[in-house]
Amino acid sequence: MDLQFTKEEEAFREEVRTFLGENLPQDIQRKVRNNTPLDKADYETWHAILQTRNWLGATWPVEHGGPGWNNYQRHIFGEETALAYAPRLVAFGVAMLGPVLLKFGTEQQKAEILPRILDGSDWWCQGYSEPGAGSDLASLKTRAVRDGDDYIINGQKTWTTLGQHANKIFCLVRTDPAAKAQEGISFILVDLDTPGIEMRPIKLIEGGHEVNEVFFTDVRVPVSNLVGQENEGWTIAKYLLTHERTNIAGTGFAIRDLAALKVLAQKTIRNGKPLIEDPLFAKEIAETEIDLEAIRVTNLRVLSESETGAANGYESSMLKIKGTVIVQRLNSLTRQALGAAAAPFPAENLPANAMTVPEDAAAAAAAYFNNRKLSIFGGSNEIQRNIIAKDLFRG
Amino acid sequence: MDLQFTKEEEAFREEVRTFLGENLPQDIQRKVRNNTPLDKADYETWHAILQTRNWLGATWPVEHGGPGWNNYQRHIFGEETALAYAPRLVAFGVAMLGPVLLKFGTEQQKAEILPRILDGSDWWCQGYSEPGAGSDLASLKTRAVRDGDDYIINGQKTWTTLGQHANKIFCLVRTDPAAKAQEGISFILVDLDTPGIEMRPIKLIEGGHEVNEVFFTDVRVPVSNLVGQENEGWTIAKYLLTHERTNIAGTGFAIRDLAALKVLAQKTIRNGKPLIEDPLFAKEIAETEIDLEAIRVTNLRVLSESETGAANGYESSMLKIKGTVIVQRLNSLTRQALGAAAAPFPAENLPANAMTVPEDAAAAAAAYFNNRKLSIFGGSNEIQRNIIAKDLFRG
Amino acid sequence: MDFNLSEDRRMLSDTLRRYLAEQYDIETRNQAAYHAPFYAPAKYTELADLGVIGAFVSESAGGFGGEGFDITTVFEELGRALCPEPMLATLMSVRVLADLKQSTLVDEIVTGQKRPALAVFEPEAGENLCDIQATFSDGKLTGRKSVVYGAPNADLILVVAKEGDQIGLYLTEAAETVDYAMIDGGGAAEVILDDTPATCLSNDAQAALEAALDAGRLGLCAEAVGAMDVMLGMTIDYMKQRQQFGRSIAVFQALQHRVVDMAIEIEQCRSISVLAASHLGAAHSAKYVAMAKNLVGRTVVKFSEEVIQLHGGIGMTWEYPGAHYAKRLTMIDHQLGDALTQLHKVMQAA
Amino acid sequence: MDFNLSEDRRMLSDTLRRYLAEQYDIETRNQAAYHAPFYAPAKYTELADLGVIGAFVSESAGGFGGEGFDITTVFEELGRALCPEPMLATLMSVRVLADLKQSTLVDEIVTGQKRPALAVFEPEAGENLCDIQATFSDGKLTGRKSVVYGAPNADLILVVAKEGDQIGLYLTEAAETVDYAMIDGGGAAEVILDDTPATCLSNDAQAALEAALDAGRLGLCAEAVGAMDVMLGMTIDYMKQRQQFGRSIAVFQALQHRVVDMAIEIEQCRSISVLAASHLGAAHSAKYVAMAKNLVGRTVVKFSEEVIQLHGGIGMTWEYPGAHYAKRLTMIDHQLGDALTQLHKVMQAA
Repeated sequence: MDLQFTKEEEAFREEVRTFLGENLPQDIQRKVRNNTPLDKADYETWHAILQTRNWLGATWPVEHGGPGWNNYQRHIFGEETALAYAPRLVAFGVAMLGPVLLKFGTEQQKAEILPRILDGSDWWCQGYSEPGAGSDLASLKTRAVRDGDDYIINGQKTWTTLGQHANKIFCLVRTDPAAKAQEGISFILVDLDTPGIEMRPIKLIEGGHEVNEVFFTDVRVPVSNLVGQENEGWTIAKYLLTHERTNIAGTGFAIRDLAALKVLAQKTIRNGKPLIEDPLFAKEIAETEIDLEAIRVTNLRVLSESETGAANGYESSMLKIKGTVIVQRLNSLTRQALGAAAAPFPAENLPANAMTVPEDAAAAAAAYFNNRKLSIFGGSNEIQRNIIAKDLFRG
Repeated sequence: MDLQFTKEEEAFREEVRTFLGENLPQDIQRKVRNNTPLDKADYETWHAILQTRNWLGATWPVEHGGPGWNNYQRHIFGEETALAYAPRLVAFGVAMLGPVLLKFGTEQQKAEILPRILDGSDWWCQGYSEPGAGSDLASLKTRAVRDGDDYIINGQKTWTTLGQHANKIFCLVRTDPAAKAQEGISFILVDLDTPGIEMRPIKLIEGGHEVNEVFFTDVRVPVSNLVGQENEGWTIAKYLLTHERTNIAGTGFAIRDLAALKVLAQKTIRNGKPLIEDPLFAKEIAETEIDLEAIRVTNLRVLSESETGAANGYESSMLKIKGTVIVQRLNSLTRQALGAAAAPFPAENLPANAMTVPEDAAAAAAAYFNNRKLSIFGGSNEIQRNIIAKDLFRG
Repeated sequence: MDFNLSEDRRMLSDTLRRYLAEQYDIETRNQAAYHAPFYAPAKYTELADLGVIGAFVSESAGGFGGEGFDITTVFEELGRALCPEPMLATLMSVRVLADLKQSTLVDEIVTGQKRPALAVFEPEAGENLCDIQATFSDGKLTGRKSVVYGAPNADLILVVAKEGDQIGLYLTEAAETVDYAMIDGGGAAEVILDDTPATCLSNDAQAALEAALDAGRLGLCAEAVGAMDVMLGMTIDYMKQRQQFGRSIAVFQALQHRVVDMAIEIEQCRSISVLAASHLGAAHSAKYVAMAKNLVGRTVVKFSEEVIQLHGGIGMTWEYPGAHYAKRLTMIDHQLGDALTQLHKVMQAA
Repeated sequence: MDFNLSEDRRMLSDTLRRYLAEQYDIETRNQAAYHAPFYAPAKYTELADLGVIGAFVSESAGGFGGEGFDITTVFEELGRALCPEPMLATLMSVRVLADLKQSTLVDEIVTGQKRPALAVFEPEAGENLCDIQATFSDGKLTGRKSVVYGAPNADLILVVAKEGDQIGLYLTEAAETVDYAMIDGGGAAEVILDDTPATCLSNDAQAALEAALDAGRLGLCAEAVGAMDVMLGMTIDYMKQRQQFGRSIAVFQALQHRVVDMAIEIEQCRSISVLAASHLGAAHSAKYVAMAKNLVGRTVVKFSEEVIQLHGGIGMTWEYPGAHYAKRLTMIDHQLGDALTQLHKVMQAA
């Protein structure tokens, strides 16, 4: 038993921390801290900065321009970037399509597409969910019909995150309508400039625009855009869903948000004294901190097992459920800490002299509502429970 | 809107209270307060005392020896007896078989059996559940086969409460094995002295003996012991399950136990001060008190609706779920309040100078474990949720 | 014992339900709720004409209601319709003015001629009126009032301020305000007082204010019950219609049981609100109101989270009406003292 | 980073698991646990022979372990087997004696020749040693010690008492005890001291005692993890086998999801226990132990309630092994400070 990171890992952490201190632009950091939506340019700037160190393709092997990190390093990098209020990486190109192409892509696809992900030429988005197929991907209906050297795609995708900034989309489409649910699905790459594609914004509960609907009407895509074999899409989708498990628990965000909550509860005066001195509120903080300490270790246990290949299939579901519960509870406590002052909307509209709360807490209620998505997107917590139940009750 | 009881109802409450003050034997009251199991004689004594005022058959009409109370009076009586630490009535004869016979029994059955319930000649117990049929009564397997003027019964019943004191049992038995689940069941009365019956105690989690298994081997029972028609048992069982809804929420017990908990938390020194001054414990008490205030009103709302015939079917399920949650939470807090001192077992074995807690709290942990039954017996809370869900999601 | 509304209240309730259902489809509601002045002035006046404001005060004070059940009757309907009109501000204002015998102002408010807002809280003064720092002297107010409900476009702002140690109520029509929408819709403002001229209505208004705030809390409880009732129905309808894995998600028992628990809690909230309404203004009024607002506060947050979760992605969208119900319900816990604050009051009263 | 047991500990763990599985079927366990002396003296000695007690202290103090992970390794196995032997008393006693350099006593305990109990708490003195009222003067102890684990049949009773303001540790073999079974099995006693002759082991034992109590808390956490692990498996097996409405109840999703939440919480308890074990005796040891005991305390109560509920009537019976696991788990929260008490420590340390 040894819960310490190695000296090398600690040195790596120091290196990441120093890099972030020196290179994370303050205006971007401030937006992240204040829950202000980032512009497209902010993401591009940040990706380019990371790429100066080959840190953008965190899961990629060195020969394709990645840093060649192990699980622990990726974990440390994720934790440190969260703690520093760096932007979340836009995962679709780097963390999703990249690994898929590395495993299933042709040499030509790798050569053409991978460099454009790293240098920012392409912004990929994801076409998985459909209005009738959210957590239940196997029921998707978007059709791709072979026509000579092309497919013709018709259908609708939804929940396409940051699609408004993208020029490319990777999709799951049904290529064999006769096949059983999971079969007959293919994984295909589409240029968003292709005629017949329309992207419409979906406004979220708190007013933000981060997801979209994408409509496909007779969209013609060359067969060479297929990744892997026709009707092999489900295999790829499953690979993708289970591939990237680092930071699934979001402990970096939780550690950061807990610290910010403590500061806020210290500054907030409630009933004549700092809120943090109210034992009932302090109880909530302390319990959450304990839960967080536990999941940090759970996370490390899973990391260590997956490094040695001993990880169970359902461990990432466990991290997802408990991790989102903790982050959401912190969001909720932060919202709660503001009392009546949580109301103004949008928070950034208020002039400085009329702000009701510290700048970095102004959007706390919006952030709380927005983060209800954490337990819904990426396989809802109910679906995760089903996955674990299947394992527990098997045999 | 008027949440007040009428003057007549308040006068009735006063009458009950005075009666209890003058007539409830102190040794019995003390046992109830201390969670000491009652003897058979205690129950018989208490029933006889109530019968002096015709209060034993609380739901019975006057002409059969009942008091002719309305819902509110039964509610008040239930609450006051709980508050006074009077014993719970042994329901099987008075509250279960009695109403069944009044509705389904022959004149002869009424004339023979009802008076013997009220005068204590007979102690009835219930033969419903079977090892494979708990909440799922329709799957019961005990068989009654017609043989001339008799039935011959074979099978096993379980969870027979206080069967060790009984001389009679009413049973659900399968009379038509070919019929579908709920059909082909009959309701039959059996003398426990009949050859072929064996009663075995079931020791409960906390060590008490209040339930039993009953084994039937070729037990011969006259056909005249049938209540209602052959194969009509399910109708009777349903009538019985939905008939007696007063006090299903157990608010009287909750009010009583909350008051006792407050006294205990005042007396208990934890970390150098009375436990009740610990805001974290006080929070639990206050929240439970609020929940209790709410269910008291919910209870009155249901009473008022059932008095006017407007009650929904699922309201008693709601009262059952929330009522047991509240009582069980109070049990849990009482157990918790004792800290390390909750351990001794059985609590009454300790000499007075070595008691670790006040006499009335000594068996708190045992009572807590025993009362886990509340959410299991009488249709588990999961079954109650299914009933409500059926109503909510109908159509 | 009788849990039915009186004939008058049932009529008001029916009228109001019909009116609100006609007037506030979700687009109309959102248009009013999120754009200045964050309500629909013409509809506010119509509500006054329907007698909504008159129901808040007793006959002797110029209305025709004034009891706890009058308040809950109105607010339950407002909650059902997710109505953005600033009736909370009006309720509290007209109650405090009636208590202070300001009959002219009461009449103007009841008839809808003037719309008031009550400026109580400050950035560092929440529940406890004694913590208020705004001051009145020489006919002028100085200080800062925060999140004043209904202040945008209000005709009158009633400001709570201290003169010496006494908590008084002052009327101003000249305050500088910074208006904004609230995250759940409806308007509020920061009110900046800097030697702002004002009239003293009472220099000893603490008791009247506490009572008015409690009336507001009771209104919020009833509003929450109404909104939850509607939201439960919407959730069940959605679950029946939503297909997943080839079946309506309404058949999944794990989800059903969660809906059942929500339904039970709505009834508990309704019961505790009825209890608080029956005690309003009588002995232990403050304690019962605190109990109600605590239970409602505990419930609305969990309820809204469950509602969003059970809807999946749809519940996260602005387009879906339920999202706005969920926001409103959550933010009710933020108004006039949250569950934790109320629990402290209950604990102190014990 | 490495979450595997060392070779030595794995051997101890395997040996212990085999031994306990052979020795403690549920009838044997219950016979020992609920009848005086509430354990099985011969087995206690065999456990000592297997090295269980030696694992509690370091080599320099006469054992061959003494680290946090040695404690958790042993107690997880004790928990799995629902072992009634009074090892908690032994653990705390031998740790405090080792700290106080009582090497003769340590040797006698490690080898199983003498069995100790540690008398700390009093009817009005729980977690805080400063509240202790028992006194030592002129070679004699006076006071009352409550719920002294393992006291029935113990060879040595170590009594915590004050001489002046100082908290010391005193050895007596002459105390009057009232022995009893605990509701979850195993023995304890009330110890009545009335000018009882005793030997002073140290008149400044507070730090050593706090450390020993923390070792005990860590042991309880690991015991809970082991017991929950077994209980989860029993529950799943039961659900698969139990038929209702014509189906195995394991197919009911509402029940499945509850089991999943239980499984997740077991892993959380395991993690926090590992964390506390890794810090035992180092900086912030007390805080991590309090965190662990808090999370375990919160979890065991809910876990036990769920286990009983999911079993239906069967879980309520004495005959069913799971009932005894559920009682043991619940009562772990009562030992050495419950979740609430631990939370106060965490809040104070923050």
